[in-house]
Amino acid sequence: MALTKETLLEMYFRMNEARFFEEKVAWFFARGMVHGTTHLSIGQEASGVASCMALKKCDLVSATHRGHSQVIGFGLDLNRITAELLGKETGYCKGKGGSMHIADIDSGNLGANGIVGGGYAISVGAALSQQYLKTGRVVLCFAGDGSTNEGSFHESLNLASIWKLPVIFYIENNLYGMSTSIDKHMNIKDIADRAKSYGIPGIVIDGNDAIEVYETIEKAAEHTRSGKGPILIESKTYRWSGHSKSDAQAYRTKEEVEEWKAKDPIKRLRKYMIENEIASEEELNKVEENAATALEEAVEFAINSPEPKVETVTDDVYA
Amino acid sequence: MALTKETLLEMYFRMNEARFFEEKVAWFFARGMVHGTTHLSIGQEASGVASCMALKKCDLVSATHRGHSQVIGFGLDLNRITAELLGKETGYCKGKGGSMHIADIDSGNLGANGIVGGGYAISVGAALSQQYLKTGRVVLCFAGDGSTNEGSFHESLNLASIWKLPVIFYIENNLYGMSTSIDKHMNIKDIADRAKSYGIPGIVIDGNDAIEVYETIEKAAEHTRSGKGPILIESKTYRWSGHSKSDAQAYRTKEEVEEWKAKDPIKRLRKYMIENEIASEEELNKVEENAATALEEAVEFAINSPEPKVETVTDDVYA
Amino acid sequence: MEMKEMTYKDAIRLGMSEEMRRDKNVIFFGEDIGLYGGAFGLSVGMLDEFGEDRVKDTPISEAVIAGAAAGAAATGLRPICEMMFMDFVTIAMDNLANQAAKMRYMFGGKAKVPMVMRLPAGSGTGAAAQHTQSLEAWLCHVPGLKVVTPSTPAQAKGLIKAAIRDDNPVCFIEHKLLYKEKGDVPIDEDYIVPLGVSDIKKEGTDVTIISYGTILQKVMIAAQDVEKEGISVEVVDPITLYPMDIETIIKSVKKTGRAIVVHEAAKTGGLGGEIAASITESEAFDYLDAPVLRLAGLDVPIPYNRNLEAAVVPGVDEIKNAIYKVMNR
Amino acid sequence: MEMKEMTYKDAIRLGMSEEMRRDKNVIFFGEDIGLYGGAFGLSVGMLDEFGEDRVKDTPISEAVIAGAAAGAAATGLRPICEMMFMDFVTIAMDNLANQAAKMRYMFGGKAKVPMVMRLPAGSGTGAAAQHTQSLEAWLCHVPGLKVVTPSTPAQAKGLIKAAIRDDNPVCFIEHKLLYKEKGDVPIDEDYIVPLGVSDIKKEGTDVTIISYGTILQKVMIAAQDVEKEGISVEVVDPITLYPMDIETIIKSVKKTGRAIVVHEAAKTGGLGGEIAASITESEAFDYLDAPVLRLAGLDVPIPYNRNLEAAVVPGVDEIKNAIYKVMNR
Ligand SMILES: Cc1ncc(C[n+]2csc(CCOP(=O)(O)OP(=O)(O)O)c2C)c(N)n1
Ligand SMILES: Cc1ncc(C[n+]2csc(CCOP(=O)(O)OP(=O)(O)O)c2C)c(N)n1
Ligand SMILES: [Mg+2]
Ligand SMILES: [Mg+2]
Repeated sequence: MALTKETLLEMYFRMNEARFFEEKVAWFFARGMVHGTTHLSIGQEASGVASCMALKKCDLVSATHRGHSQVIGFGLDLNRITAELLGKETGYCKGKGGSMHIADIDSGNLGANGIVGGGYAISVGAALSQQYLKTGRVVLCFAGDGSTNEGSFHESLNLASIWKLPVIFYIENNLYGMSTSIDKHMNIKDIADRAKSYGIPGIVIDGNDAIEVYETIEKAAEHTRSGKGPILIESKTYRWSGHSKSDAQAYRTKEEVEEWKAKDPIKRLRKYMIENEIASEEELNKVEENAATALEEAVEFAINSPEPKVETVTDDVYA
Repeated sequence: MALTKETLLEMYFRMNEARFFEEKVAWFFARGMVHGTTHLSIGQEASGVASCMALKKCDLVSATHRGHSQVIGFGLDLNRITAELLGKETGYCKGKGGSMHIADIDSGNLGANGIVGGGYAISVGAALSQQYLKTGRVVLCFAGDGSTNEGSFHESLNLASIWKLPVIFYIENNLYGMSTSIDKHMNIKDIADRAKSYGIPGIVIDGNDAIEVYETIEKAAEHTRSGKGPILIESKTYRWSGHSKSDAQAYRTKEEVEEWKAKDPIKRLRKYMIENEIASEEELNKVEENAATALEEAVEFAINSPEPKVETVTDDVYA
Repeated sequence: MEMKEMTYKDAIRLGMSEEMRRDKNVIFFGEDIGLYGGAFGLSVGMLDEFGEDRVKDTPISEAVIAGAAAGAAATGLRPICEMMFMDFVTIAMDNLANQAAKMRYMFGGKAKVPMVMRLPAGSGTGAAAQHTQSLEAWLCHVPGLKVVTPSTPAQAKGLIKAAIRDDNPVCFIEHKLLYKEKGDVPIDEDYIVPLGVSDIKKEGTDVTIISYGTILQKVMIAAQDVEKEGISVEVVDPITLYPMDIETIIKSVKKTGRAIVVHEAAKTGGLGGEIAASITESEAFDYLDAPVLRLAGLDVPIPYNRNLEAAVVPGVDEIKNAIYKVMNR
Repeated sequence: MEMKEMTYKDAIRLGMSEEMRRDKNVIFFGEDIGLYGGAFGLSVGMLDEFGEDRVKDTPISEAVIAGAAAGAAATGLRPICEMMFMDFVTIAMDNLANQAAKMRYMFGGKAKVPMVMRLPAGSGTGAAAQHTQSLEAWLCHVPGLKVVTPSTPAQAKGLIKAAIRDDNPVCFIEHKLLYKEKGDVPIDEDYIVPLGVSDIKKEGTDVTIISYGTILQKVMIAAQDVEKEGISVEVVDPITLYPMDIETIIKSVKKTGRAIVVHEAAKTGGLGGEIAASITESEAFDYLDAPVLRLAGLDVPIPYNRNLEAAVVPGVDEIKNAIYKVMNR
């Protein structure tokens, strides 16, 4: 299916939403207005958004600690995401989850995860449900390069392969697991090569190219939806910010960061649409404005939302 | 280094010791004379013995739950092995370990392990010691095919690779993890291919060929001893007995078992020595007799050894 | 109630099978549970009845077994998964404690994780330190999990059914030494042993013993023995270890004025402390004629040798001595 | 003793560094501990001083971190390894509890496993359910492990040194909220806080409070507050949680006749039960004027929202109320 203009504009919208959202998050943190920590995905918007958008409406997604672009890409409501970040009652988790646990199981969002690699096994289980219940849905499991050294990666890909489960393991390789560069945490060039250990396809893509991301995931979803089993995709990308709120970034050079900033996935998508005459500068400016407005509204919504009542602390431990 | 007659005869001796020992273990169990459970390696003697014998005197070994051939191959004292099996005070673990935990750290035997895949990380640590202390020693880490689906396999091989540790991961692929055949527990033909995930060499060998086992391990030890990092070896073999003391073996055919019995690694080594005029029938018969005698003595030693005093139950929890 | 005599093991299988017949969303997976029928032969025949889609052998991968159960449970199935030995839950603790147990709360009450993890526990089999542990105390310290353990075949059937029907992650601890114990089991398919209800196994007036699992049998023998000497023992089996029905226990102790907790798990950090402290800090304190005693496994890994292994766990005599001790005060 | 003021965090680094200078077989590894200096900046500078051979970044692989520490310890090194957050020990429990803790015993006393696992624990940082747990009770239920936790900078330095010198696997629990707390620390390189010795932090005559870690500060505030009202509180910090010096605690309770255990970890299955039960079953029972109380975290996963998070852990007022409660009887 060729990418429609509508889809592309929506993608552009969500990528901008994600960017604006995270810039705002950074702003909140810099002012000590938010409790806890956060992991920004600025620079990874194509990887997080375009991948989710390539799914069908009812497909499932499991996100990571660096999950804002992912959940915004999935289409969760920016108001409730922002409210959750601020720990408000109206947030997706009623303030109990925060940045690292934004989730909406009802719509198929299995949640961001504070455990590196925590989403692998959950995704395998969710894919088992889809297979068993014959829903025709697939699971997109986000993970980072560093997480592929966890035992859970290995166990999960192996089991998914044997059971031919409808799950896409989608690795956002942003070159670092926290401060540890990929050449220090593994002895191979492409993580996609690890697919061979499980007899499944492994694909490397440019994670900063929204079009390539979209088309690859679309095909992968087809593949796994048709019963051919899981697939491993490595999306090469880069995070512009530090690992989390406090990171001196001694492990990388300013030049490297600048180099990647030049590969801005949002600008790139914009350029693509203009060069291919899909949309005009004005149209795109308008989309950006809309995204900015959406963010403003979300912030307003969140700030004006009530704090959860302290008595709710003991609610919802058990069903 | 060519295999000397002396080495070959010693190998033949230990393989026979292992076989006789395990036949005796089966006999003990059939008569309810032993507590607990046991995992026999009958049919895997070349894999367990020849590999250990290819090591240098001070190298280290980590064994598995199916570890009798491995520890006998390593050169542990049959008397104390047998005593441990019977839970006696004179056993390697003073009766506290039993069949699944025979160990002798002083001589470099890091112990059999009741946890499938439990030896991987321990071996990585032991190899780190050798590297750091510049001992020039290497670690031979035994494991089974089924264990390579544990997360610990993945984490351990990756870490060993990055740190270039002197460790050989030696997988005894006997085609089954308990009742689960390898084609049901993984989606690839050769486990050795998993080496690619870690950028290390992976080699498949005929585990029933003592000569090939010996020569491969010798070369691998050289490789890893010289600082080139770990190596993964898959030794294809077969266990003749059931998984443990109680196993109806519904998961495999009698024919398959018979087929593999025809590939008896002990007979094969014998044939090799005779055909290559390394040893005569009489010499080899004599070696077998010696092994039988050693076993008889070990059983006698074990049976006549005292039970540990009940008061020792609280000893040795802490150093 | 119509009864049939069967073993603890068969009762668990029956309970699982009935629930699988009743609800097609109940599936079962673990290592060698299919054709092999499980390491203890518990699930023999289930593959035949339910087929490969519902009775699934896994590779040896405990972490993903637990995590996949959580993921499947959160998305519409009601999985039963098995750790071949409870000791291996050490490999699955992240998925169990950080994912399955916390998902609902972390997500503001929106997830439901109706999974059961079966955990064969305990010593006495000569399997040594890595195959004999009783780790229920760990699980009871994880808000979001429920922890239950049956001590009779009837309970086993009714409790596994209740666990499967529960909408939360339930750790179902089985006692290997009880697998072959026989008892009358209700054949009624609606027979359920509800979670969170302690069972007064034997009434008495002088001392309350709280115990569960294999060692409960020794407690019963000791109780009968001392009864002949005129000491009347009330025995309470909590069945659900978390969240525990402590009220029934407190009521009993208020009546008897004395309490002993007996379990097989290592004493330090074991549930004995939890139960003893709960009794002492309750209104039962004012009724106590003696301190609450704990009788539990030694603080050692479990040794292989038969005599050493037996020495780790309290025996009937030690239980009787504990009874004498609290009575003599 | 010559003293220098420094933070808890710096004191741990100093203790580690001194031991690494003293004994070249002490090495240190974990995730992002090198150039990054650890998630909390605790080990900043150690890579520079000791080099890549001794301060080693690992991949994100908690299981092998723990297992490699055990293997290295059994073969001549004295590794310190770090879980970035205590919550991640869930991934390492097999290697910690089944391997490191049991090796010596299983092997008949022949192995020695001198390793330290550092575990930053506790809530109050807004990091939500998977980054805030206090799991000391699990570790104290594993015979073969030792478990310690410092509550002041001085203790932190002396205790990490003792842990490194100990020939057993020692779990060293650090409290994230204490990292920036300052205090006087002996600069003497032989200053050691021995394992297995409780510290009487404050003498008193009316009630004994047993507490450790971050919450101990609240206990001290509460104790000082009620002192003004004429209630004299003795505060005991066990420091070593397992094997605990319970004698000092019992002696204190015999003197005061009242005891309260306060910790941050979830109440059910927490160490409070263990300590309370140990007191009650000791000879202190006869001296008790009130039941031993436990004050602990709520039985919930830790929520993200600041107010909710704060509500999980007992505050100064609750501690004071508990004191009033035991005094009014
Ligand atoms: C099990 C576990 N180990 C360690 C951490 C701490 N941690 C959080 S994010 C992170 C780096 C993850 O790297 P990667 O998977 O590449 O994802 P990225 O942060 O680059 O998106 C680490 C080590 C954690 N949260 N969970
Ligand atoms: C962590 C763990 N999971 C499961 C088991 C139970 N178990 C013991 S041996 C075994 C099969 C192991 O298969 P493999 O690694 O191929 O070794 P083999 O028995 O064939 O020698 C299993 C499942 C165990 N001991 N440890
Ligand atoms: Mg990364
Ligand atoms: Mg095998």
